[in-house]
Amino acid sequence: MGMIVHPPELYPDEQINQDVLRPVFVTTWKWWILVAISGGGFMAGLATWFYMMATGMWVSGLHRPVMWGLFISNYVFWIGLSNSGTVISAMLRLSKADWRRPITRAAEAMTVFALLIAAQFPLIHLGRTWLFYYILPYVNQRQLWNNFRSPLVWDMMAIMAYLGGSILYLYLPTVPDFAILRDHAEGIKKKMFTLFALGWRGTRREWTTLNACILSLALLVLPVAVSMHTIVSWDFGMTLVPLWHTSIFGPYFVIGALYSGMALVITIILILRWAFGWQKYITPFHLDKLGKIMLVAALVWFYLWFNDYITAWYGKLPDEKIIFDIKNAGPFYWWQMTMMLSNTMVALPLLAFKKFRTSPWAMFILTIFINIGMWIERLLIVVPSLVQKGPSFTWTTYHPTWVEWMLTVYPLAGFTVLYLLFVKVAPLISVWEIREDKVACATKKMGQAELRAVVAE
Amino acid sequence: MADVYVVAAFCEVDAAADGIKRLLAADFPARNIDVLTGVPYPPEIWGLPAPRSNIRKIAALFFVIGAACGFTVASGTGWLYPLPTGAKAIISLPAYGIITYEFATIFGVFAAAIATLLEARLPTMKNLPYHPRVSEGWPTVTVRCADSQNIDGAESLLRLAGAQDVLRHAV
Amino acid sequence: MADWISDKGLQTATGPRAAGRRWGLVVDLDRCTGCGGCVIACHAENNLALAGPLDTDQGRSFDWIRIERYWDGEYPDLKAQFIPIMCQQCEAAPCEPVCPVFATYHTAEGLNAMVYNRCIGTRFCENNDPYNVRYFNWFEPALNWPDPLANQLNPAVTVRSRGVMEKCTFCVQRIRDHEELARIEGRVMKDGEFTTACAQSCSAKVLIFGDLDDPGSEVSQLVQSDRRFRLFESLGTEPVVYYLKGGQG
Amino acid sequence: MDRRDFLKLSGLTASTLVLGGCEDYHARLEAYAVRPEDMVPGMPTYFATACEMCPAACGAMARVVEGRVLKLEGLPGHPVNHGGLCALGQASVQMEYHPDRFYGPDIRTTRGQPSTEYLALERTVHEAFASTSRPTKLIDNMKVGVMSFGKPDFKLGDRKWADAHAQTARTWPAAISRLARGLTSGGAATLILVGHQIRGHRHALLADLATALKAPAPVVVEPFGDDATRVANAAVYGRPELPTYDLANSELVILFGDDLFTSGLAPTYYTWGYGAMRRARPDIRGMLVVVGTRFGEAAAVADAFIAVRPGTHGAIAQALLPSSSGGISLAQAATLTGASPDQIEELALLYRTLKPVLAIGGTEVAAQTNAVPALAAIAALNVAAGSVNRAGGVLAPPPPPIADMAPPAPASYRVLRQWADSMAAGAIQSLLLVNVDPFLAFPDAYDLQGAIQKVPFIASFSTLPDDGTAMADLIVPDSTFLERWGDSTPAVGVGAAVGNLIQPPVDPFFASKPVEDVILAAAKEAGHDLGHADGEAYFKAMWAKLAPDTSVPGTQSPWVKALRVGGISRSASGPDYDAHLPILTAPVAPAFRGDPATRPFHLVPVRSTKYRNGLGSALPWMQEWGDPMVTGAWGGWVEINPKTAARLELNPYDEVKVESDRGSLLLGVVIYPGLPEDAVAIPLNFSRVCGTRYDSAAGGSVWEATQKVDPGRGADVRALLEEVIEPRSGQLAWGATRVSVTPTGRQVPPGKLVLVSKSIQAQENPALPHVIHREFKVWPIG
Repeated sequence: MGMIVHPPELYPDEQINQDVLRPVFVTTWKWWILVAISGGGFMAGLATWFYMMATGMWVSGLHRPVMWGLFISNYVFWIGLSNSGTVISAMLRLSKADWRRPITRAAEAMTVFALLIAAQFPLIHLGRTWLFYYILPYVNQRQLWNNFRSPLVWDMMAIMAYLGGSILYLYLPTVPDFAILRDHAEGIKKKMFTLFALGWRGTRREWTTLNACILSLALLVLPVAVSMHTIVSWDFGMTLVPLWHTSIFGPYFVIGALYSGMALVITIILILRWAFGWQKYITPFHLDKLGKIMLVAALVWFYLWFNDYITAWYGKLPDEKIIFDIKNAGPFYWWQMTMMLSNTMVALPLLAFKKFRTSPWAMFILTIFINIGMWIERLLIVVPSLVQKGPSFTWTTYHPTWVEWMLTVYPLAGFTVLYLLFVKVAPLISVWEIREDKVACATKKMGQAELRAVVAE
Repeated sequence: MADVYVVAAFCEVDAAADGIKRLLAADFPARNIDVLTGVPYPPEIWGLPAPRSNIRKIAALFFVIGAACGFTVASGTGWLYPLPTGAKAIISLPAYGIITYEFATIFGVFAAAIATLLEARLPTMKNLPYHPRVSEGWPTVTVRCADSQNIDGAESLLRLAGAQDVLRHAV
Repeated sequence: MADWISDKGLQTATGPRAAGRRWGLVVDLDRCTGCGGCVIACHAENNLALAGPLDTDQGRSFDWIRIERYWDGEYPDLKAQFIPIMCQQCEAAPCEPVCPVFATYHTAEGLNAMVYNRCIGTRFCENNDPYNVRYFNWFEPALNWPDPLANQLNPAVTVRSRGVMEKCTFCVQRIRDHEELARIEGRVMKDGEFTTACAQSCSAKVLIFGDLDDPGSEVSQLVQSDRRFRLFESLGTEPVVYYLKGGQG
Repeated sequence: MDRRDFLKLSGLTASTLVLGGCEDYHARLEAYAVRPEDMVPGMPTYFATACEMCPAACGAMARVVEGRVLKLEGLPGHPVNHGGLCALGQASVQMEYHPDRFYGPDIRTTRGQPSTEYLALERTVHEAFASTSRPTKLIDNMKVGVMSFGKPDFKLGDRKWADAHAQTARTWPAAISRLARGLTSGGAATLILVGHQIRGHRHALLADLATALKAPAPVVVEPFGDDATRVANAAVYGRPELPTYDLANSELVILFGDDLFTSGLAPTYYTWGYGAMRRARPDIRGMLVVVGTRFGEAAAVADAFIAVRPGTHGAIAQALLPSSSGGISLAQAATLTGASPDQIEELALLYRTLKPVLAIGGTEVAAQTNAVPALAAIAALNVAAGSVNRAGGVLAPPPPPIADMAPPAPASYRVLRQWADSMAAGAIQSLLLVNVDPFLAFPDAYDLQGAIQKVPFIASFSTLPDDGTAMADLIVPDSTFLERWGDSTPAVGVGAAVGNLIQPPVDPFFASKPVEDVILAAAKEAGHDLGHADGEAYFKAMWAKLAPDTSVPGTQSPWVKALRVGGISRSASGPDYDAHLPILTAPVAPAFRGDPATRPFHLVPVRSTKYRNGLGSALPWMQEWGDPMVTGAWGGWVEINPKTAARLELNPYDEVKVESDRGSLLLGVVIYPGLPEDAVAIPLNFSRVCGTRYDSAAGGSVWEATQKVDPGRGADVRALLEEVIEPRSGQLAWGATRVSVTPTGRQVPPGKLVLVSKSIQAQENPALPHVIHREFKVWPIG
């Protein structure tokens, strides 16, 4: 055969409505339990954060010269996770890949929530969080602006641009679906969805502008995603810190973000698939496609990692060698090995097999391991360079306290709770896009096969 | 007497397109006819003049404006309050290029979104014609009629074309 | 315009030369016995907080100037070296541009200024500081001056609060005092008229503070020495702390 | 009205200036007419005085702002410190404002227990602090965002504080009466133990008191006596005094034992001399060679370090001497000391070629049972090289400007022990502990507490709580040297006749009283009028003995001049030494207590530059400062050679039990490259059972900022020391103990071992501009 036809069947609109909208209206006890658990973790993390704000950062394991520890590696990790949703959706929309339709919404939502979570970490790690607004470019009586020469300001601007773009990119395409929900809902939910739907009716003008807008946003947001991850890498790359000061970090962070983000997209859609019985919509076909993208990301990630590795290894610059050695032969050796194992040695060969890529359970387990590996990768970027930086008289080691570990659980719980709430607000599969697919697609008999044909502009 | 919309819901796209064809043939002006759909159909299928969108141009324009603003804010604040830091120029072009780009994108993104809302005339609080079946995928033709004669005419034309359900919506 | 967009141009427009002074410090390693008088003098002058045993061991104590000690060899063929390290007040300070809020910047006299009020505690400056001479207030330092120990505090120096960075200022309060004094007396500041707390405490005269732009000053004489070097010079940070090598050199 | 009266006016009676009924300390009106002339809000005033933290007698300037002394700085041009000031001197302001300073006198009914009156007093003062004038409020005013200049001083303006002060002061007459009764009951059986702060005319006054009581002369107690040095000096130079070591003009300095710059008797003077020796002469860079067992601060800056076995320093000295005066061969010296013959030969070559040469014996030599012959051999090096009475060599110290200011010589351990024995025998009726903690001078092996308990009446004059004071029936706290009069001369020669005049830059912060005021009043009450009204009058009278300088017309009286410049100094030198080369016997082998089989390690107790003679340990800055070599802070540790540590499988922060035949200590391990494999070193941290919160052995106080509980400093190394007495001088040989080291298998509890720098293994020297790091090693921690 060799050919997978997508989607294998075209469902009537009513059934799509029923399948996809059901999670918005029907709430099971499982949802409540999940909300309770993740909400509890979220509140505990929040309490930890406020505790640290109230008592001082001495409750963390940070000290001189390890000024950035788990907080920043969590930040980089979650920023990375936020990458793939909007990026994959924008890329596929721009390339008019029709198979994107069932996964874009879930992926875009992932971006927004991961970004909302990630953006908290720069605040968490501030010594005086309550004065965070000093970093914003605003007119004030002190006649002092922020320092546009600082990578942190670039970072803040990039996050704002990407967050703004991603929220709009998630919200505007959801408006037609809100209109559907409005038509199906009752009571308070109807009021809520009426508000969200903005009075959408589906006129020709509305559709034309929306499509144009989505296209423009996709065009604008895609490079911003690249710029944001690059700028995050510049938080490190602009410094004089050994093994941070490298030009490979830009693409390396972008591809690392794509890699971990893709893994999370797959994890999430698989969970949705099982939770809501969406086997009809999210099929092995999608896993295969996403798996291929992830395979490419994994290859490029390893390629760039190896670039970075061999440059330091061969160059043996004294400063860099110190950090290189503690990563590859010293106390961080096992972290490094775990990362390489899950991200390359296991992931690469497995992803090469279609049979593996199309197996939901296998992919689910692998993607989770990839993200553990990517979290370690962030840790290995941030911490080793700091523990033995500068005059060796000041070298130390770093042992995170319970505060840092709580605030490592916090983003996961926060992300989960946000996602769970979002399930009750919007359909996680874009209804109108699925339907558009149905309208646009037909089967065409060609020779002995019935092939899929697409009507396109 | 206020205008009345005739709202006709069809099962089939072809039937809806046929209804529009009949309306146009009966001299209903194209600007009074619209179609409400649950999915974006290619505009050509209705036989009505396709609406045009300027979103991309507006986004591009604001991208440029944003770029100008970004560079002005970055270099202007530096120039007004020159604080030397670590032998980086007060107007550090490479650094300000980044700010310029991010400002441009923020402007472009928000301009695109706002322009979309303006162009699509959303959000609206107006009492506009709608049929609840639109969200179930029924293409729905709306015709704006000024007098009762036209209303009846339009309704019969649309029913002839195969409209499943016809409503009258007074504005 | 070229002044504004070139790295060196700003120094002529608004930078170090404009003030007519460029403070510098010479550290003669050949005289240093590592006695630590400078360390405590700095504590006394600059209201450095106590961290206590547990936090000191955690690496959270404050030493704007610290005596680093380096070992070489094995007993009995052993060598050790003391080197006092304080903020190098780099002319191309890597810690300055990374601050997002201008909490640290370069003053017209070439000082690496730290504006505590402005600091939000990103700690980026210490990351990008190759000398590790910036100190973060991990806890509320004021609480570690139990009654009546706080009476010793120098009113000319701010007591830093929790969450801000601090570092050696070249005793900027003394610079300002004597600047004012010279202005009132209608004269120019003399070389050696005052010095930093660390240099003042040093009986061995290891530390010499003064104006590098004044050709007659002791520091500008001393930096002519063949023994001079600067810390991590290859990084291009252009420190104004000049070390004079020990040994027979 | 003189300045002191102005201070009084502004201080104690400031409450009269407070607006009636207005409790807020901000509301202090300060009339220009009555403001002390030298007080401008926000502007510092400098007073020339002298530092009394150690016997060095450095000249100092006290910076005073609005009645508060903020900083002690070196007096420019002073012959001892030449404008510098050491760490301990800088930290003296923390003694002034020490949170555990005695508020006022205390008559105790049970030894070790504060009286109810004192506790009430303490509460009053605490309340005064806790009310409007809480110092944290002072800090609030100075914090980020608030202008700090010109805020009124809380002490001056606060009525509650003034009330507390006055209330505290009211307890003095009773305390003085109690002391007078103690003097009467003691009579000739009164023993006066004094610390190094009792010097100059304060010492003379106590000597007068002893004479009046027909009691023995005051006994000077120093934790580390220099008796062996004095005996050796007497033998070689002809006089026991501690000479001037003229490092500044020397070409080769040979240090035997390496604590000269950091914990010697005049560290600032020697540090200045070292700096000048290295770089003050355009064409000459003096050389420094250190002969020692432990590689310490001086070795770190030396050109060469010759490692010798403990107690064999003298053999190196003898190897350099001519055989006619008992010199030995290089090979013999190498065998005896374990040093390499090449190194000794190189040293011998330097010794012969460079002039002038200066050989100095340090406390590492003096701490052994062969101290006197070893120190004599070292002193003989100077004689043989012709360095005696010569610039760059050993000079005789000039007599002090006022004859009776001569620095008192500390009593040897043997003498101290005799006095302690007579206490134990009940022969002492009254014991005056004048600014001294006798426990610091005794190893725990001697039951000093049992001896002191036998004394019926003990009065302590200490400013800060210590173990000796805990035994006292009466505490009459002395004012710090920033609050009282005094004078001093350096304990060692500094190439000039120096008499420091100590003047009070500020009023006593608490209701303490200077020793001389108390002694004069109590003696008078006990029927011995010593002839002076109070301390100030006493010192004025003493300094009146100084002849006015008539060479310049219109000069001020010596008193006024001394007040202005901090005393008097004349460049002079004493009568030349009549030195002769002694005929030395074969090197005397040191004796050690403890079986080498079961106690395989030599114990090297280190006089840490942090804690010095014991005053440093009470001051938080000195505690928190990581010492130069180990970077250890807050208490003690045990230093172990890396190879030994590897053999015992010890890592830094591991806990070990260090045990001698006398006792044992649990300590954290520090890997220290500067020790031989068969020795361990422990700093004398001078922790106290009844000390302040900072030097308390047990700890337990809470750090407010982090709510972390202070784990305490642990016991001092004195717990391990054997009571071995150097037979010729009677000095305690505190380097003659052998110990064993047993790992406990645990890590030391958090905060018991505090290292500022964690990378204590071989590190690259960043001073080399291009090579930044060559190798790295960070020991696992935490």
